[in-house]
Amino acid sequence: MTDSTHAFDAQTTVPAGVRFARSGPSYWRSLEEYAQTPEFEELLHREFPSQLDQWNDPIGRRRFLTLMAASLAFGGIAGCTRPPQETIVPYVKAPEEIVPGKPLFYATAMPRGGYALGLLVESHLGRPTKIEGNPEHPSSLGATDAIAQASILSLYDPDRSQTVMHRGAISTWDKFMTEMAAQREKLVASRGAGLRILTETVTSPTLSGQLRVLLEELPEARWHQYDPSARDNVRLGARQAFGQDADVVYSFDKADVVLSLDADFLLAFPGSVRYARDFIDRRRVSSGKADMNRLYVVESTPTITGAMAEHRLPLRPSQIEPLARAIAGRLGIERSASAVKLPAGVSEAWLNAVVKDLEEHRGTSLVIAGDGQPPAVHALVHAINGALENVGQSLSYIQPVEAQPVIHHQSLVELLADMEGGRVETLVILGGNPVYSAPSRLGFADKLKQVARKIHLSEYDDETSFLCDWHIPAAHYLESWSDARAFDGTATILQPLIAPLYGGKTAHEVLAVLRGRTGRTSFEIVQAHWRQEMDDDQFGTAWRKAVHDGVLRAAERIDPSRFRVEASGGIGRRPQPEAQTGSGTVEVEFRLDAALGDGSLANNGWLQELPKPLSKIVWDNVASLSAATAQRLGVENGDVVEITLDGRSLRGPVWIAPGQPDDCLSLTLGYGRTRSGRVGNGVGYRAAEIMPADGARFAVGASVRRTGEKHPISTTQSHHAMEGRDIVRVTMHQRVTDDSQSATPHSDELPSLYPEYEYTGNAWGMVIDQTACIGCNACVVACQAENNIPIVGKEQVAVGREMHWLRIDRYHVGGLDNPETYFQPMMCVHCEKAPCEVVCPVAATVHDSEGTSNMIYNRCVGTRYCSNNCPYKVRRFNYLQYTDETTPSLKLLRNPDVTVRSRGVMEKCSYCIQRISAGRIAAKIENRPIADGEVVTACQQACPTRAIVFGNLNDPQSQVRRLKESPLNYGVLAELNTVPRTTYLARVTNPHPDLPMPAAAELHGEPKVHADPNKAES
Amino acid sequence: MNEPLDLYGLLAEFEHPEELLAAAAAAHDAGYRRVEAYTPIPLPGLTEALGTVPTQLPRLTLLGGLAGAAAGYALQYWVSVIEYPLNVGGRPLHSWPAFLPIVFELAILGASLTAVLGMLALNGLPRPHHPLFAVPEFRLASRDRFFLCIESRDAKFDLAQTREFLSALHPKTVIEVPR
Amino acid sequence: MSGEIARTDTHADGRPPVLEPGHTYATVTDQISSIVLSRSTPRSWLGGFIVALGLLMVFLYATAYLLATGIGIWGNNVPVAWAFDIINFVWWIGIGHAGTLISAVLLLFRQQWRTSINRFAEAMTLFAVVCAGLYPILHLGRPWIFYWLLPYPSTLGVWPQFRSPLIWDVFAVSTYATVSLLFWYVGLIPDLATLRDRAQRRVPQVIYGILAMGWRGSATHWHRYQTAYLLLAGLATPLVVSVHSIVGLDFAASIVPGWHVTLFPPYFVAGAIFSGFAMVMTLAIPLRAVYGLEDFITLRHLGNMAKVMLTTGLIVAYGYLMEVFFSWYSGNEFEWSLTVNRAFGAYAPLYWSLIACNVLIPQLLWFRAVRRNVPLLFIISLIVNVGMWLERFVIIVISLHRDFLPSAWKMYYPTIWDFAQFFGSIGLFLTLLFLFIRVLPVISIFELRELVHETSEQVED
Amino acid sequence: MPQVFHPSTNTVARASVFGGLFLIAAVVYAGNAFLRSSYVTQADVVRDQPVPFSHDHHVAGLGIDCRYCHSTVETAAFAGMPSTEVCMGCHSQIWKDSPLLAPVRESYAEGKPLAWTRVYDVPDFVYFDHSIHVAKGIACQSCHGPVDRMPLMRKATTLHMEWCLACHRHPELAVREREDMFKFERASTRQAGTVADGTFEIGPRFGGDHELANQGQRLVQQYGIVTKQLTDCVICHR
Repeated sequence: MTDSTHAFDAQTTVPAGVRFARSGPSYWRSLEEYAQTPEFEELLHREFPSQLDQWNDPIGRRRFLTLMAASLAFGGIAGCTRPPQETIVPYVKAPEEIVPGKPLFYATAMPRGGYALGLLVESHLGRPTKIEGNPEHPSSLGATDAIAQASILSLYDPDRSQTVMHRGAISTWDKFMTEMAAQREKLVASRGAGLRILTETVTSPTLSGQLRVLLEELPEARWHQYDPSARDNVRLGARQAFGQDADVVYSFDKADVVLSLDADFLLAFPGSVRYARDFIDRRRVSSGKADMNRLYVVESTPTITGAMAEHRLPLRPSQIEPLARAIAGRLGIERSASAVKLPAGVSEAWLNAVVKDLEEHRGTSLVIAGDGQPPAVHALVHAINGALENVGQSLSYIQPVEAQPVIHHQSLVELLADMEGGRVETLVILGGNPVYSAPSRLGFADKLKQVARKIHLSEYDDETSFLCDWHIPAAHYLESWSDARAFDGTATILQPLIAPLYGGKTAHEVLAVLRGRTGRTSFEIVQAHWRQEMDDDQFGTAWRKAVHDGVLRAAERIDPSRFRVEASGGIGRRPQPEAQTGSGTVEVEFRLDAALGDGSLANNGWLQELPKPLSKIVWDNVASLSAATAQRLGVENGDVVEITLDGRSLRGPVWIAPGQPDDCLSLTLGYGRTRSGRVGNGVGYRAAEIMPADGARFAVGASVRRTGEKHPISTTQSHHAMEGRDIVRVTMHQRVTDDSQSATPHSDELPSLYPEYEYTGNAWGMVIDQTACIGCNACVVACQAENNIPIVGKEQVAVGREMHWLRIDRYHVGGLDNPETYFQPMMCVHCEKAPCEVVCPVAATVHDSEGTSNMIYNRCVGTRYCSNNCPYKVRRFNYLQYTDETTPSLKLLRNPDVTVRSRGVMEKCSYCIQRISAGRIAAKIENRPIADGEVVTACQQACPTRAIVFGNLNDPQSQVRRLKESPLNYGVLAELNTVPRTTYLARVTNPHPDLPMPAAAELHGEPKVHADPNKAES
Repeated sequence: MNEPLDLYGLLAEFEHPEELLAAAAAAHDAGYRRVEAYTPIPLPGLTEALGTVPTQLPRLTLLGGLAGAAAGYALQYWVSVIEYPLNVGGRPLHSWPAFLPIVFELAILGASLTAVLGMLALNGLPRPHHPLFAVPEFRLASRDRFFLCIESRDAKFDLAQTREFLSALHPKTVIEVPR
Repeated sequence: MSGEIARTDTHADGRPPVLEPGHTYATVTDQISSIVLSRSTPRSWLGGFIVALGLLMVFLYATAYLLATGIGIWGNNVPVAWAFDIINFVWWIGIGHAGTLISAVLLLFRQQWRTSINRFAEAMTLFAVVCAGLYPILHLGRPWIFYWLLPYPSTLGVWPQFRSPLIWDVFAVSTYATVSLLFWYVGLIPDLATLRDRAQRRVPQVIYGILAMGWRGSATHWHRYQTAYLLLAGLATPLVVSVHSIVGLDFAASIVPGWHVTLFPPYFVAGAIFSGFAMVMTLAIPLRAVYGLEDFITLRHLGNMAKVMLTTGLIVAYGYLMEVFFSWYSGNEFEWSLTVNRAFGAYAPLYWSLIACNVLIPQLLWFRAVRRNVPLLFIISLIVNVGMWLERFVIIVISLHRDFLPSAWKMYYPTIWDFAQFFGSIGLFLTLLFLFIRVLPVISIFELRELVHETSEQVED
Repeated sequence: MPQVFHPSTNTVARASVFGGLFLIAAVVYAGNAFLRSSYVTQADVVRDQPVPFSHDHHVAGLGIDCRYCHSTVETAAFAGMPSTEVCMGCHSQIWKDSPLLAPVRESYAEGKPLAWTRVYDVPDFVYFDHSIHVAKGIACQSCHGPVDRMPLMRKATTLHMEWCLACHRHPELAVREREDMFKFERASTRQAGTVADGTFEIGPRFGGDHELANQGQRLVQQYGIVTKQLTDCVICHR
């Protein structure tokens, strides 16, 4: 693998340019070296997150040795020992673009549910260490989301499958190729009869190209697609509305009024990262803009989108279609009788306000339906947007991004029918894990048995692989040459950052084998495909540019006139999958998990330990329900219930979600894996167990039974009220624009006994805009990846020892039935009068001359006094050896510029001091000041909505300085005179004048301003 | 002055403190200067009777205390202001109020050590070996007997006369203490 | 038979005597030194020692596991980063206050009754300080570099941070340990001489001889000796106050609601004396029973200690009251919500049992009958010990588990290792104490002889 | 009756009581001396290397510039170690079959890198950056000593934190003119003297020399060195 590393390092990949020098203790930890070390062999079979079982680990041999070591050290002997002998291993032939200590950045993209998110990946000496967004890429604009940030951990996951398996025995790629060669004879003869290929959503031009050619060769063969995150309803809705396939691209930057019908567009849509940016940019009043958009959300279980809404309305999924119909009725589109009657829980006032607002904003409004809603709702929404003249304005239609748009569920059902009918001899599953993800009712596993030859390509030896004859380890996307298209059709060429660590293969290579082109590398395949697309004479440069930029071309918008929905009766009323109906009284909905998605990354510790945006639960999925329903069922948090839907049932713990509609349980996919790896196995329940057979994402008539069992659930935040304390300040748009005194009722200026420190030179500070923070967690994982923050496991979180430097506090205001929700990212605020520093007996935490509060790990003895004296409780302590120092592959992952902390040491947010240092050194070498925006913290860089702004307070031109002067700016707990360097901008909301203002806005005893409608309408 | 070189002194044993006090006074009046009394308990007035000068210990102790305090403040000032000035939570480098507790503790420490070591030094302790320990009766000096010893190096010492003088004080016994 | 006879059968005021009548220099000397020298080891001593040793083993095992695994074996977390470790530290250091106080302060006030109890009170102090001193080291995340808290010229060129109350602790506790040791040892010297002279076999003669430093009771020596002893007493008195004030500052100097209380230093000192006397009582009562020392540790002693406990107990109660009052009067929302949380929050039962142990039950000591009822005194002293431990729990854990930002609020639950470490340290304490009883005079012999002398005079004149 | 103790014990006893203090002092002193001894610090100890490379010969003898092999010293944190290719650049012509160079040829032929023993090794929590030091006038010699007189490589200092601090506290005593960065000077050419605490044995030594001291101040200005910033913990620890 050494040579192959060279192969692509040297010639083919194209660095996106060096940012700045970043040195580290392990510069020479290059792959070359690893290839030779025994660790690299061990890497294949070593315990993954050893910290998970650290807790119950008995005193074994290792313990005893540590014990001896510790007691020796205790005797002070450690003081007299010499540091271990280290070696330097230089290259034999140095690749020219690699400078030890300077990271390179390569453009690529992460395909998720088929859709690409454009990325720049940081690489140290050929090992990717950190993922950033690609500023050039429309789906990212430089930002990322939590899952993309975490995906780098999966790259190094030692649980990924490492060898080709044949009927449970270790085999080789060559053996596979020879067998396939033999098969191919027959297939060609039978024109491909009995050959079925099952993929996930395919947007890759190359892959679809390969498939088409294959299907031309073998016309009897069939290509099926099944993706648990597929958006069948959206597609059906479009077909019903227009009789043709089309994807929608929303332009939130043009929308003043947004109505979401169960659509979590800030987190769960392809393109959510971009949508979040555009949506928030229309709300940012701190940046002087006068007007501000308004968001109405109708949804079942609370989502971050709902949390951002001015007016949120909890409704059971099944009640949303009637509401949509009613709205359509008010707008004079829907003429059927059913249009008039309102679902329970919707007030006339509410409906009128929404309709009024929409009508007043023709062309600048936007109505969105969620993936979970039935096609009819989508059809209605198309009609409504059409009637409101939004098409071509706040949304536009494009040719489908999917290479071959299908209804995945139908496609799967057809395949299963063929399998059952014995018409399938060879089934090639390229990615995906249908045995786990497909609804159990479809009986995929059983029917698979009737297939003679089953081939599965996947990153893990998972549930599906287990039932297949051939398992081919798949290459991680950071190891692959490929391509993919984004939500708006933009194509990106994926380039590998590293040679496959475990010899993984790509779908391209497997298909090449099927076509008898054995041994073609995916590089050749992808390049060959684009050679056809691009004009030949400039191909070299064009290709280099495409790979370098990571952006190829967007799909052009289609003329809106082709999308008209005539006003009629019963839009979308046509033969459609009926919601599954059982005998029970409760409604169940199924959605992708906010942290794990569809579960393909279930073995990713960062995601498992990522607090869910609202419940803050880690290492579990729950059945969320409303307080009232819980009371009715006589259950409380953590009680295990049995949920039965039409004969099938599952057991899972319940969790009360404030704002959840009554009589509705929300289950999340992605958990209950059995062969995901040591991290993900046996975590949570498997929702697909009872999913309806018709592919609907919710069903009425489920019944719930108490089992009496308890299931301990770990959360990172157990208290949800602000206790009337001045923590998150909320104000109304009218107040901000009327007069600028609003958000800060009392000034933060306090007298101090101490003389002021003069901070000449740089003075680093941060401002967090709470209007912009959507609580999406991208920053949390970004921080974890940048700063080598370990995970601690469920038990330790339960004790209260999670290590995240950055947490997103979530507060509820108002009743349990439908409270307001506020997010507040909380990390070290770098107080100028830091209480933590004064109490440290060894000066392990002090200020530097630029005003950041530093934590010097190697000096820390661990008295934990600083944590006690920190009013923000943002310090984290290594109570045990949390950092996994035994798994070699994880050493490759670590950021060489950040010290890895050991047991017994305090740590906290450092303002990414390693990035500050790098920027400072770069500037000092050139004898120039550091430019604004030159130093960017990891959280800031990841944030989709640019809610976090970092910079030099002494630079009058800096953005952070300007924000600090905003009337919305305030310091949390500033009354303690800690003089925090990180301050917050009050959350601004823009409620409809006819509807109640947010309760939180009244907390600070400000007069209830009832703004004049004109202002609200502007 | 015929003083036998192999003699440490003459030891008189008494049963009651009052007798010893009287004897001590008498010996002093008789002009004996190298006289020492040995008692199981500190007897008020005994030193006066023997005409011993009061001790310097209190002054030494005071000096010890001052030294400790000075050292304490000097150390903290030097470290925090001169050697490695650090911005600790925005507090002044010379945070004198925060330095006082340690100054106080070190003052006490210095004084106490001086008091104890000074006492031992002035008393010429430790001295596990001493001629008196050779006298069997002397073991009772730490129980219930009171002794008066006129040492042979006393200018006025004369074995015969001194023995006579002591016996005149009606002791229980008079013992010759070998050197 | 020679020497004075103590004639202190009754006092004018009819209070019980500090020394039962009929004792002479000889009798007191013989009776007490015989405990160490001749008398055979009592069964109760053996039994107690074995129990203590067992607990000590628990302590050692827990400590070994702690060093090997990290303090994660305890229940501490964020926000409750201090729990049993510091609770135990403060509890022990508090107990370690009675000894020096009894010897020093009562000496300065010329309280005869101190004589019979100061010796083992001082010993108890030392051993309590030993236990206390271990916790600040063991509670460190990286205990093997505890010496970074000491100012020494390291190759790092960095020094301790003298603004931290923890550094004040280092100096206060080590000074206190040193001075207490000196005070105790100086007090021992004449008695060691006595033992040397009374020992029959050579080995004890040599050992006690070395320790006695050749003390021979000369008048001049006695003179300097008493000066030094008085000076030490004068120094130890402010020291003892300063030490627990500084421990109080560990909390008062922080900004945690419930810690940031200016009242802490004085009321920590009062609490320390309170718990210290309780512990002396807890130890004295069995001791006098087992070794038949009723003549020397009389009801007068127990009664006086009870009175001291009552007084300090009242001061502590006043402290609790003021805490509540100030949190209300300050109008500080954080302070007030803490007070409410103490009284009605998750840990409320502990708070109320603290009030019961430290405030209500000690009120029984108002009654003479109670003060003369030895078993009852024993029980009350035990209750006060528990109460003082609870007080530290209330102050440390309850204050930390809910401070400023509700998002960070967490519960704290101790683990089995927390308890092992705690009861283990009691084992360490008792082991040392039993050894002390076996090899050194538990009551100051020479001072008893003085007592015989003085009491006899009192009647004469 | 016999004495319990022999007269000599008096002296012994006094010595042990009053000598105790001196004993403690002695132990502390010895401990410190030990920690700074080259047994612990490995200063001035020659390490075994796969190839007995002589800086003396290459630098002093042939006059090869430091940057020829340590090519990234001005641009990156890591000064850079020459790839085998670089060695072979010359040694494919000269000394091309010297047995000493066998490992080099082998490495080149088999593509197996040479594994040099680290001589200057700071702990993993210390982040040293060559480029900034060179840019701000700290010459190679300041830390690496008279490399041009080292037939075999050795560490010229303790690398103790106090040693780093000596310079970071008084950059004016260490900085040099740009053109002197890669030169090696004999002590004779400059007047001898030391920085305050004596741990700063190498680097320019001009304690008494006012002309040079002023020059140091001037350079500090010119390079824009913020002296107070140099002792920030995070300048080296992250």
